[in-house]
Amino acid sequence: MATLNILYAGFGGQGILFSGRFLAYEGLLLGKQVSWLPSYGPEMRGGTANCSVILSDDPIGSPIVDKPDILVAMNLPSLDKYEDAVVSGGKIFVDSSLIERKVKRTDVDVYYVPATKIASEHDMPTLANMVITGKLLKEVSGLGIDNLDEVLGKIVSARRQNLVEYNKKAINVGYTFQ
Amino acid sequence: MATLNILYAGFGGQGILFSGRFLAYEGLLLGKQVSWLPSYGPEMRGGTANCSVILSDDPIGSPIVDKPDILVAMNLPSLDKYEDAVVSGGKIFVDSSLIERKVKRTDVDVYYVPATKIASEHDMPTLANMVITGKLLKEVSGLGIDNLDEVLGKIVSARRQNLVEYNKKAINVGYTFQ
Amino acid sequence: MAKVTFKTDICKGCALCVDACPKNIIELSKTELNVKGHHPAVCIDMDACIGCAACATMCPDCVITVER
Amino acid sequence: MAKVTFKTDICKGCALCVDACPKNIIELSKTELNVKGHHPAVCIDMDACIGCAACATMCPDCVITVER
Amino acid sequence: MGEKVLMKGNEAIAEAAIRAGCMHYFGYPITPQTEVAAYMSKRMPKVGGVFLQAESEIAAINMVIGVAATGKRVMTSSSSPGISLKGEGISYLAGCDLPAVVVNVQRGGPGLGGIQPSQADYWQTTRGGGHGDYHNIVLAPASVQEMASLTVRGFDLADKYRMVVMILADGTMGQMMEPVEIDNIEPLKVEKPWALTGTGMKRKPNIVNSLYLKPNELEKTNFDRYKKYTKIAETEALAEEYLMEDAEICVTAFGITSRVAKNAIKEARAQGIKVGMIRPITLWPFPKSTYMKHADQCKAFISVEMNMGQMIEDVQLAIECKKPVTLCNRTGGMIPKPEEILAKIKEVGGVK
Amino acid sequence: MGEKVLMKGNEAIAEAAIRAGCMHYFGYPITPQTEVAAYMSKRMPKVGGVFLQAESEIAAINMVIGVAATGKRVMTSSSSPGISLKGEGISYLAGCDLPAVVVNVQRGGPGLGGIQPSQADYWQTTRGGGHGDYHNIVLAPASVQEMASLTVRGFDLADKYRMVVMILADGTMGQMMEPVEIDNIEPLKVEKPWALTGTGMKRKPNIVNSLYLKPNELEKTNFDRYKKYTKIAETEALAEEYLMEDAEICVTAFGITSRVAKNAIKEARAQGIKVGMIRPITLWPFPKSTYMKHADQCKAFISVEMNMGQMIEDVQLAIECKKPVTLCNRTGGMIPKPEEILAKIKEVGGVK
Amino acid sequence: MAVVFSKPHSLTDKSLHYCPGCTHGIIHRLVAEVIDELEIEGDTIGVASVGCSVMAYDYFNVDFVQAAHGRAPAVATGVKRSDPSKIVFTYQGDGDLAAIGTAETVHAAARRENITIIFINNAIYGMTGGQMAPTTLPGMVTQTSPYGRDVEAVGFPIKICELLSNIEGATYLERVTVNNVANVKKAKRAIKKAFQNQVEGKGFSLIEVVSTCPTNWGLSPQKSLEFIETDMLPAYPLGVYKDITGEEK
Amino acid sequence: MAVVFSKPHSLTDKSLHYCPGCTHGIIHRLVAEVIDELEIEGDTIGVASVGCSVMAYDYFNVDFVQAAHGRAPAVATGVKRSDPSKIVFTYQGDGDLAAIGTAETVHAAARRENITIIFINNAIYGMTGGQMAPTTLPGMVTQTSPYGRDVEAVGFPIKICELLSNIEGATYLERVTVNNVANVKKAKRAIKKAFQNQVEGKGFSLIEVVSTCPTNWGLSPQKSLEFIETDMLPAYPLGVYKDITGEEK
Ligand SMILES: Cc1ncc(C[n+]2csc(CCOP(=O)(O)OP(=O)(O)O)c2C)c(N)n1
Ligand SMILES: Cc1ncc(C[n+]2csc(CCOP(=O)(O)OP(=O)(O)O)c2C)c(N)n1
Ligand code: SF4
Ligand code: SF4
Ligand code: SF4
Ligand code: SF4
Ligand code: SF4
Ligand code: SF4
Ligand SMILES: [Mg+2]
Ligand SMILES: [Mg+2]
Repeated sequence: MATLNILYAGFGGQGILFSGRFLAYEGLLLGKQVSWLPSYGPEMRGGTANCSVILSDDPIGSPIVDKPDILVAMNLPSLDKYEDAVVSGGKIFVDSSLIERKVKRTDVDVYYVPATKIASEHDMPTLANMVITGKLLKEVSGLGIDNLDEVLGKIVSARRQNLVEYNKKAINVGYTFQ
Repeated sequence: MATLNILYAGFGGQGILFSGRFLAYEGLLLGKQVSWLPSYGPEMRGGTANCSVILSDDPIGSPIVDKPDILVAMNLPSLDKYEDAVVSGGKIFVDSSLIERKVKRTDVDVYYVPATKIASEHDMPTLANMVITGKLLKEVSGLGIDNLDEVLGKIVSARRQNLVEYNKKAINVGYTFQ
Repeated sequence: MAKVTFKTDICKGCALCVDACPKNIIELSKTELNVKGHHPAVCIDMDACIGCAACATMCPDCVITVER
Repeated sequence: MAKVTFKTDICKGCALCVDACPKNIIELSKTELNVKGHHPAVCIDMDACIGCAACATMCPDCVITVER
Repeated sequence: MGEKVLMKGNEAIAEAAIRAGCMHYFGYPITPQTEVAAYMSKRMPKVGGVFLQAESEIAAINMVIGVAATGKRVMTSSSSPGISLKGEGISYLAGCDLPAVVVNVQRGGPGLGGIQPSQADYWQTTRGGGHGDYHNIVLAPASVQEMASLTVRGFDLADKYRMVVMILADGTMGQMMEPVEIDNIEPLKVEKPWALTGTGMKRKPNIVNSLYLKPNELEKTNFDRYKKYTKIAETEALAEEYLMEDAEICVTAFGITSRVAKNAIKEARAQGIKVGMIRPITLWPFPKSTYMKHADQCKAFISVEMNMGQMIEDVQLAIECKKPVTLCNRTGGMIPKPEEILAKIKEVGGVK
Repeated sequence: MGEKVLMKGNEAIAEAAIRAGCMHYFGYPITPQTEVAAYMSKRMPKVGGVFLQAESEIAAINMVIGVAATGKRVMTSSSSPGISLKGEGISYLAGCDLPAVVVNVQRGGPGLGGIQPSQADYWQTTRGGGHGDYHNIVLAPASVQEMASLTVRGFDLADKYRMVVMILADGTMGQMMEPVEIDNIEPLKVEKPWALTGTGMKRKPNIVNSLYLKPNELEKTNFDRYKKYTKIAETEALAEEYLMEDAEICVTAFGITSRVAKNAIKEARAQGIKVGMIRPITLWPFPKSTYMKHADQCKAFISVEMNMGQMIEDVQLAIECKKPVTLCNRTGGMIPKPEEILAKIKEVGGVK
Repeated sequence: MAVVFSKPHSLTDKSLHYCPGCTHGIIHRLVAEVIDELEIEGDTIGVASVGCSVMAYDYFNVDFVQAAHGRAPAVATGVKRSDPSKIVFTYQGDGDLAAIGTAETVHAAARRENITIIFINNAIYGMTGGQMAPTTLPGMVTQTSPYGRDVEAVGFPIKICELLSNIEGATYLERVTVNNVANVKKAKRAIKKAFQNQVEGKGFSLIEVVSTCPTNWGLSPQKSLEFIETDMLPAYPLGVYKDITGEEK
Repeated sequence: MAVVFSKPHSLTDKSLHYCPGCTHGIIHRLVAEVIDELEIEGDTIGVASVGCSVMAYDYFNVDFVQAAHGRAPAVATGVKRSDPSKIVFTYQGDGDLAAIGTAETVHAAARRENITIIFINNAIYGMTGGQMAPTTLPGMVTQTSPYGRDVEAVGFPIKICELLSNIEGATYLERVTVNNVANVKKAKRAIKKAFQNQVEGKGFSLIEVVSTCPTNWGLSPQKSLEFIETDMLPAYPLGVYKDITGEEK
């Protein structure tokens, strides 16, 4: 992993930015250079949201991920929009509970995770983002779930530390999803 | 008269700007190029006022008169300030009822006119400026009192045409003052 | 006899109409999801509708047409 | 016994003190002209002064000092 | 009129605007341009126009936006600090592609500064002032006659290109009187199908707007606007050349300084120095080609400015730094004297 | 801190300001810089500082003037339209020689424009914006770490030179997160005998003022201030050079575009093209000598900007037009892609 | 069966970008209904302000200009003075009108400018993500009053109808709300009168509509309507604050 | 014999640049007398505005900052927030405070900013040569209302004390004048109270002083004082418009 360009994309409200921050902190703890860039807009509620995360061994140039090594698509418009941008040999993670179609590209690895469904089933309906992130941690070499506590401790605000456990659970469920 | 650089200087309220406009219109009627530039400032009442007037056969460059051919000094500070600036061979008109001292320069023509006193005596105390202007019209070649009506008609506002006669009188008194 | 029609596509599932209906005959669809990703309002008992237009009056999105 | 003193140099000859004096003992000098070109206020009958400071109260320029 | 009358520069602007069909003026008092408003307040009621003293410069420029949006000719005027306050509004006019004339009779700055003449808003006027990518057409009169004629031209250009035209004058230009002839003007007639006149239920609504939430759309409007700017730069640049045929030294100055410079140049010529002047009349577009034309012929340029050296950069860029450009300046309300310019001409020319 | 934490650029500015001893912040909400105020509103009460949301950008900058006049460190932040509104106030700060830090997290313009990142206020920031002769020191961070460190530096420079320091960022810089380390800062201690602290009946009154009715006095303050500016230009210009040792083509860009350009340059180097970059960190003073140093070595310059071409003029002036400078730009909130820059490098380099 | 309620003609077919349940939508519709009923659609020119309603120009079937933040009354003044036969209205939020636009509001009222202002008081800056507005209630938590609005430190809410009622030029000032059917109907009557005044040349009318911001209040749309009743109306009592339309003019 | 009246210590020896008989001078003196009497000279910081009184910094023996036109209350807010132990006052004309500075005035009041504002209402823009002010009387001829202020076209006078009296944050508002000895004394009492309030941390006090502009009114100084009585006071009645200093705080 010299540089890992990750793009999360979905609806606002799906926790896209939070997952991105999670990965960025994960990278930080792994001693990487990291950057995190949200799309921001007036439609802060609803509408689309996406988030560029870069983890790298070298100083990071542009923080914008145009050509993701890894795409996490949490709704159909996002998959439609970014599928072609993924680099050859890259990975696409699809929330298959929200996206019915299959990925057309054949030169990438695709992981279908019914994250929203899984999250609902586990009674944490808002954590589909972390479920799919769990899967990502599993499949992307160099990442992992060794320091969940530390990372989550940083990004979950002090007043909500009770959420740490939920997030851990969601990640673990995703990590172990086959 | 290729170019005539005239500087009027005195207190605010002495009609300095009006006299300047009179001369400028006079020039205009004589077919000259003319410019008129007041000093302007926040002390619109009281304080000093001066006014640059240029009459010329050629297009006028700077409208600022630094080196007057003609200086009309209506108070002592003005004479003190501008006496030395007058070009050699120029003319200085002094309101001798307000300025007690004599002009020191010897290379200029000096005309002492007790304009304020004369004006008071003729019951038009605010027209000292036009009295001294009358003298100026007499002494400066190329100028004159032939078209007083026309000039005054232009610069006296429509509602105050009755003042035309007063002004004419003042000018004439000055013109004939020995 | 009265009738309410919903432009379901533009409904945002805010439920203001639900609360407004004196007959309590509007609900957010639990199953349906519209293109905007909202559960749209539906009338569950059109026969009970009195055409009072309370629902439409409170709808911020002009989703509802009322006939009477 | 009272006394008014004028800082004649800074008087602007506005005459507000003239009007204010209940004893009518202030006038603008008809002859004098100060450095600013104004006819300054003067007290024409100091003996009549009651030191009420009405003049000074109305003077915008702090020209007047009153003693009593 | 036909006949020449003596007018203050500020009054000439006001009268010319009315003659050009400007029936709406909004302003806020500030020295040294108060005569514009004073004149308007007298004349507008007589000609059926609108004079309104706004509660601030900001309100004034936004009232201008309102009238401009309806397709009518409209003007505001102010002086330096007041123009700063109009920065946002001017940027909006640009972003909405609205025509309007804005007059700046400059005074010394920064801050409250002074009320004597200045040219220190050159940058502000030619390089934004407001935020974002845009230009105003900037006209710099050097006589009361030009105060009038460039105002008229300003309204035509504003309508033609749907943009702001700024008249950049200074306290001297505003206060001085010269004879001026304001012809019976035929204002350029420009169709304004975009104007807000009510749909009359006969057409789709017109919208005057500068908001584009999609950046590609905002970019497109900017690109399109710059195509227009390029065209203007090619066709509308104006300069006066004075004794430039054989000039070895080129003085350059606009507005009042160009007049002072003329005195100096006459004197220098009398002393046998080959010096001429380029006077830009449009400050944007800057008349680059006029400079370039003389870049080889002249050995040096002197930029005479009443500021700390702002136009000088445009001169350097115009001649692609081919020759040295020297600054001859006064600032803060001081006006250079002909002698100072003459001395600089001699210095640059290597004359003792 | 010592430890690296992930922060948004906007938050880094706020935290750095507090660490630098800025206990007064005044602002007005505007995207994309709202996080500065949000952060301040949370933190200031905890550290005994003052956060006040003003009724407008104009009120905010004038509150800044009030605090600055008392000699304390103070900051405001906004984005493009809001900065336009601060133009008069910034000019006052300059005219009063008051230190303050003003942050502009730029968005697309002109007018209301958009809320996506932009660099189109380059001119406004480096060439006035407000009226009159003056400069701000302009710092252009290109990382979240620099958002913090240049803010700290900004306060020091502001105090040292008694002037406004502007942090010129853009929406991307404000919104992105990167690890940042904000050291325990020792703010520069500057005596401020001019500050308004009440005379205590022990000294003559201090007066903070920009009004000089006598033009010669106003001129003198301007001349004196420009002496200071000259000194700053000589000593405080900053630039980063990237792969410039052997570069034949010099890309130049600041802020976010410099980061995109780095990607392109890496790729170009991989393809054997000798290209490097000069990244100005101070936009005023513009690091001219850094450019000049490479003017002979390089055959061409490329100015990458998120506007219609504003810095390009400073580049041309810096290298005295010795080499062609080409513009590579996007605007209105669009960010150039590395490929576009690479293509331009190849085009300029004559590489197919 | 006849249609007794449908989208007014003066609204376009664009779907509104407002958050679910945001009452901006109701107020838009009321304004459009009034324009329909007064048959002034072809003569009306709207002035959009900067706030969540910035794109109002997309929703009304009338000519529109988008004004800078706070300056809508000045822009409207320009529009109206250009052609007094047009019906000119502004649609402004509380940040826009009561903070940055205070001077423009007060002076348009003082001039008795013959325009209609629809003023949306939702006690917050909606569009920028929920900062404190001049109208934010004491103690209310917002992005920039994270510990609740502390009136000692940042001041008291500004009550626009009360403030303007002391301005001689103001013609008609009423505060309404839209939190239930009855209030929506009253709001419409007020808005109608405000437009009617303009048609009749009576001068400056401003209708303050107490509105919601479910998103930034952090409440559901329904709870937001309740919040109006329980918290907003006690601070912002409904009613007519000034009405000189009955008087001789 | 003892001196019973002389220049207060807080005034410098500079002679005032005001026109003969202009009551700006009287009001300066009153402010200085109050500063003397409250013994706050060493702790006071003044904020000068843009108007004839722009150079107030030359006349008071206290630290001073000169504010941009209309922005004195904002500048004063900065000064006061920087050091609440200082006594901060602004001195502003009616163009400054009631036109361009409307928003800053209203919001400083709403914040109950603990400052003192001395507001000089002379119904005109003095410094710029006599243009119409927001406070210009109906029918009054000025440079920009050459045919007399036409309220139909340009609006009604703004009455600041009345306007601000509806602002919850405002602590103390009084209108006074200086057209005779008795009124000068009353004016001084009001000014003193306004400063005293600040010393006691009571918040926002504004004293509106109905003043003259002989020069631009085209009247002699004496006639100007009469004009206050005959024309100004009927439009601007004297009195306390708000005073909550007695209330619990
Ligand atoms: C000059 C300027 N300042 C700030 C902004 C940013 N801004 C956009 S909307 C807004 C607040 C809007 O709040 P409000 O007027 O209450 O409307 P709402 O969104 O609540 O309907 C602000 C401050 C801007 N666009 N322009
Ligand atoms: C931004 C700005 N606008 C306008 C001016 C010009 N100006 C100077 S004083 C003044 C009016 C002052 O009138 P007022 O506040 O009533 O004070 P007065 O002179 O009557 O005491 C104006 C408009 C300025 N200096 N700055
Ligand atoms: S019209 Fe009345 S009864 Fe019918 S659905 Fe709507 S609210 Fe209910
Ligand atoms: S009120 Fe309108 S938008 Fe809301 S749920 Fe009902 S129909 Fe849908
Ligand atoms: S103190 Fe009283 S009596 Fe004496 S001069 Fe003054 S006003 Fe007159
Ligand atoms: S009031 Fe003062 S300034 Fe006026 S005349 Fe009397 S002493 Fe002189
Ligand atoms: S942010 Fe608030 S005011 Fe804006 S649309 Fe959403 S709910 Fe409505
Ligand atoms: S112009 Fe008027 S307000 Fe100004 S000093 Fe003169 S009289 Fe006083
Ligand atoms: Mg709001
Ligand atoms: Mg006044």
